[in-house]
Amino acid sequence: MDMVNKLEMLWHGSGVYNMTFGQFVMMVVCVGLLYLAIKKNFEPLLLVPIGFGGLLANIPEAGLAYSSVEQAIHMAKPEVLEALGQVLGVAASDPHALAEAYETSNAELHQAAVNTANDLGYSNGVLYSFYLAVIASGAGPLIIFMGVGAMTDFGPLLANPRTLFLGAAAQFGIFATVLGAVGLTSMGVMDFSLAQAAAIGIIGGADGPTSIYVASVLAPELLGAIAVASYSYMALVPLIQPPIMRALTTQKERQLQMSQLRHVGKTEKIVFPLVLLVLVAILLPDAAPLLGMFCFGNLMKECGVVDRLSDTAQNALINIVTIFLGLSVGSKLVADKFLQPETLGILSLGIVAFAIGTACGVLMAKLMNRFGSIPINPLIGSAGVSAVPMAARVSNKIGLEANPQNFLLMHAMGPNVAGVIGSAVAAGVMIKYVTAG
Amino acid sequence: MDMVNKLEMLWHGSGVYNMTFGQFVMMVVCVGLLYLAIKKNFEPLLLVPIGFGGLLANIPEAGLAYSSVEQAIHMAKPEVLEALGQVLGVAASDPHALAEAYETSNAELHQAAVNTANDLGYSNGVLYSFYLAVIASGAGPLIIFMGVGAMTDFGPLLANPRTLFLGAAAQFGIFATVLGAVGLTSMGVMDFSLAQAAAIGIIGGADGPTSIYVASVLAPELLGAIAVASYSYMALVPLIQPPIMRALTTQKERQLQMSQLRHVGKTEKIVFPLVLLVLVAILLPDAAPLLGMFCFGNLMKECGVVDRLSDTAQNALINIVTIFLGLSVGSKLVADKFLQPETLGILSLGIVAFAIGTACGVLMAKLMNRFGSIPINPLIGSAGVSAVPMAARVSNKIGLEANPQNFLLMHAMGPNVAGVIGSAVAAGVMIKYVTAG
Amino acid sequence: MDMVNKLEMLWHGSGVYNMTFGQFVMMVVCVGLLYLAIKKNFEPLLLVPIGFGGLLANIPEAGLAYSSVEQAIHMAKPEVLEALGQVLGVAASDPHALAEAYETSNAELHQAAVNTANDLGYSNGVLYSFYLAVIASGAGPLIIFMGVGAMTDFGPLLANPRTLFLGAAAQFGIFATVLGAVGLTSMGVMDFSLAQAAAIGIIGGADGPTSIYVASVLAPELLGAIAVASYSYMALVPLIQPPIMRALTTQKERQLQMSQLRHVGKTEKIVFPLVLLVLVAILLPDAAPLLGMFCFGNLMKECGVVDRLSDTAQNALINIVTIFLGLSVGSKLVADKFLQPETLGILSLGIVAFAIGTACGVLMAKLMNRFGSIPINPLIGSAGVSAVPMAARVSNKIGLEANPQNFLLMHAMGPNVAGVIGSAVAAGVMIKYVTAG
Amino acid sequence: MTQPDLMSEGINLMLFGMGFVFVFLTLLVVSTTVMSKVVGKFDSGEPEPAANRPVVSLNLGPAQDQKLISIITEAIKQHRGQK
Amino acid sequence: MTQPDLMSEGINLMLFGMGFVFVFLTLLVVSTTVMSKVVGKFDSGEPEPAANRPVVSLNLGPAQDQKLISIITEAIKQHRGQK
Amino acid sequence: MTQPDLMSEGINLMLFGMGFVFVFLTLLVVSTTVMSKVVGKFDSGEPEPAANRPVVSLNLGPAQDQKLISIITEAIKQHRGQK
Ligand code: NA
Ligand code: NA
Ligand code: NA
Repeated sequence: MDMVNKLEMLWHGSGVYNMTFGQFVMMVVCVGLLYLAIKKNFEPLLLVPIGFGGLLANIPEAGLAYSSVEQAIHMAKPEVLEALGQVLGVAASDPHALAEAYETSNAELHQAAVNTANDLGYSNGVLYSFYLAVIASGAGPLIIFMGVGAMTDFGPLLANPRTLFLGAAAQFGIFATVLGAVGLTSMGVMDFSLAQAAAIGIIGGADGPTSIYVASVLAPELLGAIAVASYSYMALVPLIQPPIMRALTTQKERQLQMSQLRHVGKTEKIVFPLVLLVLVAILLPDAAPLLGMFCFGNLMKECGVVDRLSDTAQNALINIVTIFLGLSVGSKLVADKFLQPETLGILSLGIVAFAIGTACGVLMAKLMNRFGSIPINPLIGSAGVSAVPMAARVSNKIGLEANPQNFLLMHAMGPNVAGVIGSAVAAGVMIKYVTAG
Repeated sequence: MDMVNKLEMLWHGSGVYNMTFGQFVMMVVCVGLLYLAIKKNFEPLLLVPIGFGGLLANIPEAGLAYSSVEQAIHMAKPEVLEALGQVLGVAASDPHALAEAYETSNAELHQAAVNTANDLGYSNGVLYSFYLAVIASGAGPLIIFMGVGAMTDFGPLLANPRTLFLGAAAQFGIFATVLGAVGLTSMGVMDFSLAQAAAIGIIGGADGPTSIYVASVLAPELLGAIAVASYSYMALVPLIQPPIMRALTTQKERQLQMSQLRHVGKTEKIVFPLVLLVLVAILLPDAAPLLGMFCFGNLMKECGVVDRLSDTAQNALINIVTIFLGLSVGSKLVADKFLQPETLGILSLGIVAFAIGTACGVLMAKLMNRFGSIPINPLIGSAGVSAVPMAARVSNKIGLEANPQNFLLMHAMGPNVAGVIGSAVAAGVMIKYVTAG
Repeated sequence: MDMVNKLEMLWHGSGVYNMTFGQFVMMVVCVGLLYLAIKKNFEPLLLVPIGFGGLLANIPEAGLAYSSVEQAIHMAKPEVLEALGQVLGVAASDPHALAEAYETSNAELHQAAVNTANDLGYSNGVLYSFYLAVIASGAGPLIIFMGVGAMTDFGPLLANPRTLFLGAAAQFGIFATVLGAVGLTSMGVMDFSLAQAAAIGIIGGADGPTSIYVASVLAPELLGAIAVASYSYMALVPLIQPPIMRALTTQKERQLQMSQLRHVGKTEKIVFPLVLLVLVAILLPDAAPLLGMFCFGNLMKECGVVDRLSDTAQNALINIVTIFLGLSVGSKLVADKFLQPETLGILSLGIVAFAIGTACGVLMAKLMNRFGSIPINPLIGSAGVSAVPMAARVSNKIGLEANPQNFLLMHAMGPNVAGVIGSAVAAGVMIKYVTAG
Repeated sequence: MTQPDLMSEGINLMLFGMGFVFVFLTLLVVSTTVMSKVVGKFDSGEPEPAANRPVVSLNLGPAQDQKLISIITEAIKQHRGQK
Repeated sequence: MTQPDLMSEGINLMLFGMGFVFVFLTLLVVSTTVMSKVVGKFDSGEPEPAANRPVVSLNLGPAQDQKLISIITEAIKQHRGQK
Repeated sequence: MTQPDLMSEGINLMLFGMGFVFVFLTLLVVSTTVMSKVVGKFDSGEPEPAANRPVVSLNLGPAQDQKLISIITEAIKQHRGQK
């Protein structure tokens, strides 16, 4: 091949020559995510890696987010398509049919297609490798959940266990959204399966790793949009929640001061994760991966004899996994997967989920005040959506506006961590319901 | 499927409905392990993750410790069993036969069964995935051994190399236990193969990662019991050793003060791991993985030019691996694998191993005093079993009881680290002997 | 098998009995590398693990650096060779032919051979497993490059972007070496393919992870020699560069003081990695893995909102990967792969590459002085080879010799980091050119 | 699965899911309350030795805590020496 | 590929590669210069809040920084108390 | 393998294993002693620069040690300023 050919090859292999409009749009979207993360402090720990991963994934011809077979199909050399077509039993002339046959092939054919692609010199993009190792394996979100467990203090919850009801009520946002998603489908506006609807609903759980875990199990094809919605709306909690909280409460209710929390002993804190685990074991084994790892992290923290493990779970380990989890989620922001009408549906449903969850938490608190003896400031109900610790801070802030002596932060931490448990339980139920369906 | 069916499905999928008596017993055992680790400070760094992993592994229906194929067989849907039976060439009617066929199948059939299970929607439990990555690969114990090497100071050993003989003698506990295990088998009480006997014997080496490594190579089916015995007895060193030490020594022997150790130079400490590695290379290549990684860790520590690597090996890296190694070992505490008569045999033989090792160390010290010129306090002989640094502390404590001026700690560190080398050598010999047999 | 047989077996399995002359030579070479790393401070962070990995790899019979199939072939039991021969379709009588058939086999046969070897009880050596996970996957060098990005300050480069030309010129060392390698082949002295020549050339880029990445893609069989040359010569920069710098500059040129660098704002530093990434995306997608991860690391550092991720990327994560990357590179120092005439060729060409790169950087600076208005001290041109931060320090030192007021360090950091970008771009071009050829 | 089915499945999932979440968390309230009482009986006098836990963890074992304190002490000395 | 071909391939790769490296870095010089100017216009008055960044990072979040400061304060007290 | 075989295999393994452990560690005693003597000759005057090694490691490079010291100094200043 002479010099001119090589120059032509370089030009034909360059990004300008190959960039699709979709890739361009996605790069703008990703720069937007980075802007929000860096300048507006939108959940930067996840949105910086996700946004950058999305940039990398949309570099034309680099194929960082594609598997070896997807790259082979994309390059569309006739002899390569021919070979893959033979393996997958599809006419080689249509790359789209090939790609679909690959995705729906059984494990044996899948492996055969991978072998063929490797033999022809194609290999997995690096982001795709990260995705396999961190998300497809299921390990990444669980390890992050372990770290979150090791950072969680159940003291406020143990001091006032009734706040668990607030965490339960706020999960209504999840199920209302599921209903919304199937409703849109019934009306013919969108086309979501029940599994997809369930994965979308979990955005309302306001819990990043839970969302990613559920999406990876029930609807991996929607993972990018769900994760982006989940973290974006968590960052928007200080904007979404206050109007709803103000609308549903009176000035007097907001001024209500709560009695100081009792002291919680060390032994209680050690035993609590075990009690929670036993309940999970007895009632809902499908929630065992998520809540099991969460309880393990919390036990490591509270038991006081494995501080070096707990510190690593809270620092080096969770940071490492966060980097690769973020990049892996970013790999799902490739234009042809993300720029779908479904994404708009997911983004709209997600914000509705947050709003409903917030409202239900507040209303539940008001209901409990009607029947219970110890008064609860309804502002802490909104913290039941989780979004730890942002939602609890919002409760505190609105409380202080109404009454400068009204420090609700510690009281709101109870429903806040209850919300984490609640959405993990909801995740387990949905996985059970959908996969058994 | 209607609502009632779904409720029934949830009930039939719940833990209460499915819990076997064995699982209940194992959960109690695991809570016991956690109690010992947290309240009694029994080697908590390993026993907390092992105990919690055991809890997770025994959650009914969660299948966290099972491979995809084991889960498929456990669920026992007729069409699934049929498909697996065809792949493995076994009648589908008998799940036990299927499970056994899967375990003994060759690599190709194994892969085919995995493919079938994956196609039918089953995937590996998360603890099983950890087990594959950390233990079955062999990497976990080796990385921990590297970290232990980076934490080990060979100074006391280099100041008095003769203490290596104490580390040699104490390994008699290992081989006596092997003999015990084959003896029990010959008598028909137990049924251990030579490989299993060797793996059990290594408990007497009082060295956690070595035990796990040897068990994973020679008898993975006994890994859970061996690891639990190993770490439990290491924690019991302060109870097991003193009576034996007192019984075998006179008050006068215990009062013996040893001369101060000479100063050991930096270059000696740098060269020592290389000398040890060369000896391994020349004499016993089968010990190369264990002792090679150990020497590497030690060289990183002593050379003084890669402190950031050495620090990571001693902190973040060893902590991360410890978390997953512990959970993986815990995954072997599933009821149907752990609640076997063999486990009782292993636990009984393990404690005998510790006792014999201790006794031989002490007796060797007395023997050396008879022939050598520089006197050795026989109390430091017991430290030769390893169990670093607990056994050395026990020597020091008993020494102080006999003579308040008698500080044996640094003297006991020599045989203590010699015991680590000794049991790794013994591990290499046994692996060589058994796998070549 | 009786006792005598067992002793014989141990003797026949020992290192002394099996050690080849090549293995002995390589152990001496590796001890030499460790000596240079520890006593002479030659890039110890990589050369300590590489040297030790090389020691481990050359332990006779331990097979730590070999795959399961290579071990099976090495043991050369007739029935094993027979089985492998049948799988690979080669006569079993010739182990060399078998080994070659295995290496050149397609993915399916490769897997079949691995299955056979596993069934017969052989498994991957631990260093080989590390190699697969860290280098063959491509992940290791990229993660290190991310960490390097998180440690890089582009401030000096942004203050004086023209220094990028120095970083460009110094890459001539790379391509001159490629020409040298193909020239030696044309003369019949060596026998390098174009891919191998390209991988050798990258040594001139003076950038460890880039070298390892390119070698792993284009010429994995030369990885050991290329990595050793790369890191050794980087350590020799203070010896190689000064004579060349002095020969090409006058005393007056060396005395030239540069004007102080302007202040660079935070926003510029945040936007720069994105600008660089966009250029890569537009022009050279093949450099996207390397420069993408590099820019990601740098963005994490500069954005200021993900400090915990940035710290982990710079510490725990890069340290962990460095340990395993070093050991993996060491695994390529097995005698039969390293002790080849090609290695001598690589070592000779590598040092020429460094010298030419240095010279071109200096000459480019002189050329720019002829045409530009703001004077550049030509001594900073040599820093364009990268070898961060050693080369910049050399520039500073020679500058101070000529003029005690002449602090060039910050000025030299511009071309120094430009050299990192330049060699990553060169890497991308070569990968594109060679793999498309 | 036809569209009306999907809708009713969604409603089922909602009723079912919220029901289960409430049942689960109610049981958790009950067991937590019981647990707190039981634990309270056993270590009633426990004055919570919070001060026993190290103030800084930093991935350090006790030995290194000592080191940290010693470097701080050293730093203080140096700091004073500079004056 | 015969040997003469290899030689010409090598020369091609050299010309081609060096050319590309220069084109790429020239474009980078241009875009960086433009970028710096554009950014300079937007946050001209930025006095670079370098002091805002924490002095020590140590993988600590802000909470733990507090702890570090408190242990230091404690150490100082102890140090004085010893005298 | 029949049971009596297993027993004799066990005895073999014991004799064999203990023998090897002793041989190995004896050789290690010898080579260590020789090594110490050889090394001792080469750097006899070495006064062991233990003080050269940093007191705190904490995964920090030298630059960060500086930072640690500077934050400590800062903390001391603040601490005094509070009074
Ligand atoms: Na939630
Ligand atoms: Na031992
Ligand atoms: Na370079």
